[in-house]
Amino acid sequence: MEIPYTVAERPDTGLYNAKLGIWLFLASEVMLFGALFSALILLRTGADYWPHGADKLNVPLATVNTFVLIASSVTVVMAWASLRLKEFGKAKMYLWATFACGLGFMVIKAIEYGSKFSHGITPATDNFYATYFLLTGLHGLHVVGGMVVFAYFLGPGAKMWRTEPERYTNRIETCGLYWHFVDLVWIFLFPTLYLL
Amino acid sequence: MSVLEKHPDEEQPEEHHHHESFWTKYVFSQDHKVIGIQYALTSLVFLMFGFILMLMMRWQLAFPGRAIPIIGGLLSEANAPGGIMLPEFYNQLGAMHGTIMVFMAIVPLLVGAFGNYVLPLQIGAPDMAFPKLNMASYWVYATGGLVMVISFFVPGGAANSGWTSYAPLSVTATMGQTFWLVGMVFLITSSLLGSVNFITTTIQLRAKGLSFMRLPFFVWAQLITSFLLLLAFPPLEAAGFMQLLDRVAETSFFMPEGLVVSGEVQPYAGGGSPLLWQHLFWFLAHPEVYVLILPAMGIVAEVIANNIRKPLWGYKAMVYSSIFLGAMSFIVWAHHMFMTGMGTTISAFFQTTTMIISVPSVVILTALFMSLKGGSIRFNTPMLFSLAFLIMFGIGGLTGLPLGLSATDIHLHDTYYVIGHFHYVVAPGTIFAIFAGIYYWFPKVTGRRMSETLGKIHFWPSLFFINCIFMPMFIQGLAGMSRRLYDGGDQYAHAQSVLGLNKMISYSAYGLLLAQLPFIINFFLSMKKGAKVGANPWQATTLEWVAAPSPPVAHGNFPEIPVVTRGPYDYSVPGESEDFTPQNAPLGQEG
Amino acid sequence: MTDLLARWMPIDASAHGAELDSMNALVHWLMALLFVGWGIYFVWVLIRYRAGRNPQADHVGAKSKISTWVEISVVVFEAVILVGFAIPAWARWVTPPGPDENALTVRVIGEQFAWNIHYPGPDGVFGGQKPELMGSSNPIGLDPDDPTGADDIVTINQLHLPVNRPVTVLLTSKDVIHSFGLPVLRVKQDAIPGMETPVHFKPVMATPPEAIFPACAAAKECWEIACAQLCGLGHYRMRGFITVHEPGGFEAWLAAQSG
Amino acid sequence: MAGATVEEIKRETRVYRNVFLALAAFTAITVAISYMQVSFALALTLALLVATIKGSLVACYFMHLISERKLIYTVLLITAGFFLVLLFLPLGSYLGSTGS
Ligand code: HEA
Ligand code: HEA
Ligand code: CUA
Ligand SMILES: [Cu+2]
Repeated sequence: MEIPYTVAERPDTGLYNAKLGIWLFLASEVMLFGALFSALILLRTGADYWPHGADKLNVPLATVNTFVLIASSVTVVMAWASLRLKEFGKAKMYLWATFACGLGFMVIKAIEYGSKFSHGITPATDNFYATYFLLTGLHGLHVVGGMVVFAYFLGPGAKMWRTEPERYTNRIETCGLYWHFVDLVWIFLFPTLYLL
Repeated sequence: MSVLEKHPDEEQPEEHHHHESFWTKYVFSQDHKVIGIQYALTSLVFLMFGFILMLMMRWQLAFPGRAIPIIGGLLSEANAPGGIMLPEFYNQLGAMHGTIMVFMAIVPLLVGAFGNYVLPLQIGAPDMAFPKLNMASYWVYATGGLVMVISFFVPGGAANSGWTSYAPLSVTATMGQTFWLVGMVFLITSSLLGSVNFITTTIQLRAKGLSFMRLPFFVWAQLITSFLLLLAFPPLEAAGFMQLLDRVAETSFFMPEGLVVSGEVQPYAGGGSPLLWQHLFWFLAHPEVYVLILPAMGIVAEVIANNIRKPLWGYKAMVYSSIFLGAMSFIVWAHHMFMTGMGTTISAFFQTTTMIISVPSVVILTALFMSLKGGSIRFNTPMLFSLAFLIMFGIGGLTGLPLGLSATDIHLHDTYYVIGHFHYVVAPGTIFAIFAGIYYWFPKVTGRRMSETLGKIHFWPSLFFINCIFMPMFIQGLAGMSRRLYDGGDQYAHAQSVLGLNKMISYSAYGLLLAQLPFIINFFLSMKKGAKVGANPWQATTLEWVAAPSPPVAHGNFPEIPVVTRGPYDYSVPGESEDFTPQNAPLGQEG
Repeated sequence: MTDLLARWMPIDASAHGAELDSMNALVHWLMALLFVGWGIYFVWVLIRYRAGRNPQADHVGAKSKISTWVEISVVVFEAVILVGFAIPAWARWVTPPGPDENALTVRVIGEQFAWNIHYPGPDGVFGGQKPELMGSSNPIGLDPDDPTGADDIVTINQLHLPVNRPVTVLLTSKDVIHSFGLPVLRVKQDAIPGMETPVHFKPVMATPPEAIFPACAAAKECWEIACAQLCGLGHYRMRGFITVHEPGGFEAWLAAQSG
Repeated sequence: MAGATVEEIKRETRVYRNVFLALAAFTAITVAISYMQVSFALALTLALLVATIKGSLVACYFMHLISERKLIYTVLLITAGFFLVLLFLPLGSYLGSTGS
């Protein structure tokens, strides 16, 4: 017996399984990052001194990274839109663009981290850097995770487009939701860490 | 119904053409039933393991400084030279008993085993919504468990800072703590995967006609539990990362400035807060205790409804109370932290929420009590365990009240009163519910019944001994005896008057171990030799009994997809010929 | 119930303890009432409605409103005890003694596995501390360059207090979290490193001679400080002693210490 | 959403492009604000305000929450509640502590 609603939507909820699943997963992610933000607020409030992010961190690089990430968000939705228009070639191009943006983001992040480490700055330096490295590091892991998934759907996973195009489209939609969430986290990380 | 009465062996449908290897069928299976059984066996082993750790501790508590008989010689010199337990080892056992029991035995049993096996059947689904994820969740759990077990063998042994792992003690502790953190990250991840699956399955794969208010209470309990796991676990995962960094990268999330441990100034930059860990830990761990109790209530509700032969009284009130309980459980956590120095406003807030959260428990319990009235009560083994659960949970819940008021908690906090309180809810409470569930669903899983005689020989001594273990703890707690004492309070003057109870408790714990023998024999014997049963040996109404054979069809569960026409507990409906009307009985036709 | 619980509880030598104990008894009354009430009902219902006696179940079941009344009374009781007793009691517990009450201030610094007690000496001022100076000869790291510290008195595991005079204990820890538990005085408070937490109480009963250290050890009747929070392998033996002096005795003890 | 016509999808893509431009503009604005010398409270308010606007744009359009099902809203609403609790209640308790 097949599992129902893997592709089609269940009439009374209006959702297919994976859509609900990914949103639930994102809900848990909200709580994960929420705890880190909560820790940041508590530590910062309790600290005698807390540096101004812009004095310590590289704002221009992070600004570039913000553009990179929002660009990658728009390319994913475009990929999804193309799939819905049955333009697989175009979709592939957009997915490659997304992957490239992710890569670009990580390269810039690596440069940022590298310059900190070369100045002897590590998470152990103080709690400002500890929260900075933890939050951006965990966020970076999420970016890498997303890239792995996109690589899969561009490579072996792309076969599904020929057999079950609708399901493939749904998969790109759910990955897209995850990717936007990663973007969204960055949108809040950027000002709280770098600008305040 | 006739399709269901056939012998299960003839029932395996031949429609599955592809041949399944041993590996895909039993090890890397994606069938929720197999995964459920995997979870059950693994976590039962952990339950036994957690129990054995405790039996060693109980020896030390009753006879401080005396060599542990029988297994003492097997312990390494670093832990127990000459079979005599060292304090370091005692602390490892304590921390790991708590961790194993909560995260590797009880939750996987309730959710991983019962939830996985029963929930899809009760909602008429062919499987979980995401079978691969389901398989992954088991294997991530198994990995986490393995990491925890390995931690006993690393230098310095397993984690020794309590299951609560309060910083800075945990941050400065031996390597076992790092394993604990890594293990916890696996266990949490597994729970997250599971909860996404459970919620999606319940919402998306309900059979036709199975509206929310027709769900068996067990399914409700699992659904709410899954939400708790989904939203409360991630903060502990985050906190785990932070503690891991504090340990391996010398960050100071939880470390204040100027710590001097054993005369040495610590290298931490400082600025961290030990209380931050406690907040994040209890933000998970309080909802976690309802994760331990809600599915247990779910099991008990199923068994009781079946054995009183009438609908549950106040089903809706129970459902709404559970939802309310789940929501409230997120804002009571700091009642574990009254003694950390709390101002009046904050303590008033958490005391009030704590008192409020006791009300839905009272409502659920009252509903179950009232259900008994007017019933035709059958006293089989699952029912005995369920009835005992009501009383035992009642005792455990009631003793939560003096702890929930910060002023009375001053004297009771961190004493054996707390140990008594929560063991009453988790041991004679939840474990009894688990036993009830095993006796109840065993025929569905194996197609055979467990022995009633052995079941009763299991029940009565267990009930007796478990009360002899935990009741005296209230007295010890009132005397002010602290928990986590390696010598069981031997040197404290204020504990002298209650010291004798330690021996009684320990003897009872060994009695409890003996009382499990009939269960273990029954469990394995009945798999091979138990009386064969048809689809519905308990004459129940819910879908797992009335729409699927025992055991259910290997892939897809049901010979034909059920369509639900009524609520879950239509027992003794006036005018029907049988005293139970299946949930999928066609409308207007006799069951 | 107060008497029943008191059979197991240690004696109470503090001003605020009686209130806590009677509140505890009150809560236990509610618990007992519910337990006995439901227990009687439970036994009755199981006998009355067993399958043998009642072969045909009633689809509708109980119709009485009693359960609602029970629930409402539980809520009312909890509300009363919360607003009437628990919250005010806590507010009093965290309120420092007034300036005219001549309170004694003592610092208590927990460490693995001992209680360091720090008295300010005749000048009434605590000397400064430095973590790097902490060692076995100077357990709390008193700064020798700080003149206010010269007359300070530091004891290990011996807390001496005067009777009938309010005390404020300023509590902290050098290393990990401990918990400062005084069963006979109904006091418990976590000692958290990096924080200084005040605890206020008033002993109203002097320690009887046979319960004074070291004589008490033989009689097993000591008034103790019991560490209540897991703090490492020596948690079980992190034990201190309290001596509440008769009027005048405390001052004599202080003088003997500085002399 | 499954039944959207080609026209509708094309229209959606134009919305995506506009949202992208808006996000870029808002990013520039936050960075610009951060270079102005304003009090911390004002800087915090502005930064969070802009971040919230950007976040809402991503959530509403890219994640098409604006036309999502009720069930998803319910899940997110529950999460949002607990998220706020998690964010601020620990801090409140910490500040309400008698120790210092
Ligand atoms: C399944 C687990 C579980 C459950 C359900 C509960 C339920 C409750 N718990 Fe418990 N608790 C724990 C597990 C649990 N707890 C654990 C593990 C700890 C210790 C952790 C540690 O420190 O290691 C703990 C500790 C703990 C503390 C901290 C104590 C301390 O450290 O000082 C507090 C304080 O408020 C508390 C309160 C409560 C309350 C008010 C409830 C309420 O929800 C209870 C409501 C129930 C009732 C009020 C019963 C109603 C019944 C009737 C009305 C019928 C009675 C009839 C008969 C008996 C016949 N618990
Ligand atoms: C769910 C949680 C859970 C459960 C079930 C238990 C069960 C038991 N616990 Fe435990 N306990 C904790 C959670 C739990 N505990 C926690 C969190 C702590 C605090 C730790 C800390 O300080 O950090 C604690 C601490 C704790 C202490 C205090 C130690 C101290 O403070 O120093 C004691 C003391 O006696 C104790 C005793 C027991 C006993 C006798 C049982 C018994 O009830 C056990 C009974 C077990 C069985 C009856 C299992 C039988 C097994 C089978 C039948 C398997 C059969 C197998 C097959 C068929 C394959 N526990
Ligand atoms: Cu100090 Cu326990
Ligand atoms: Cu709790």
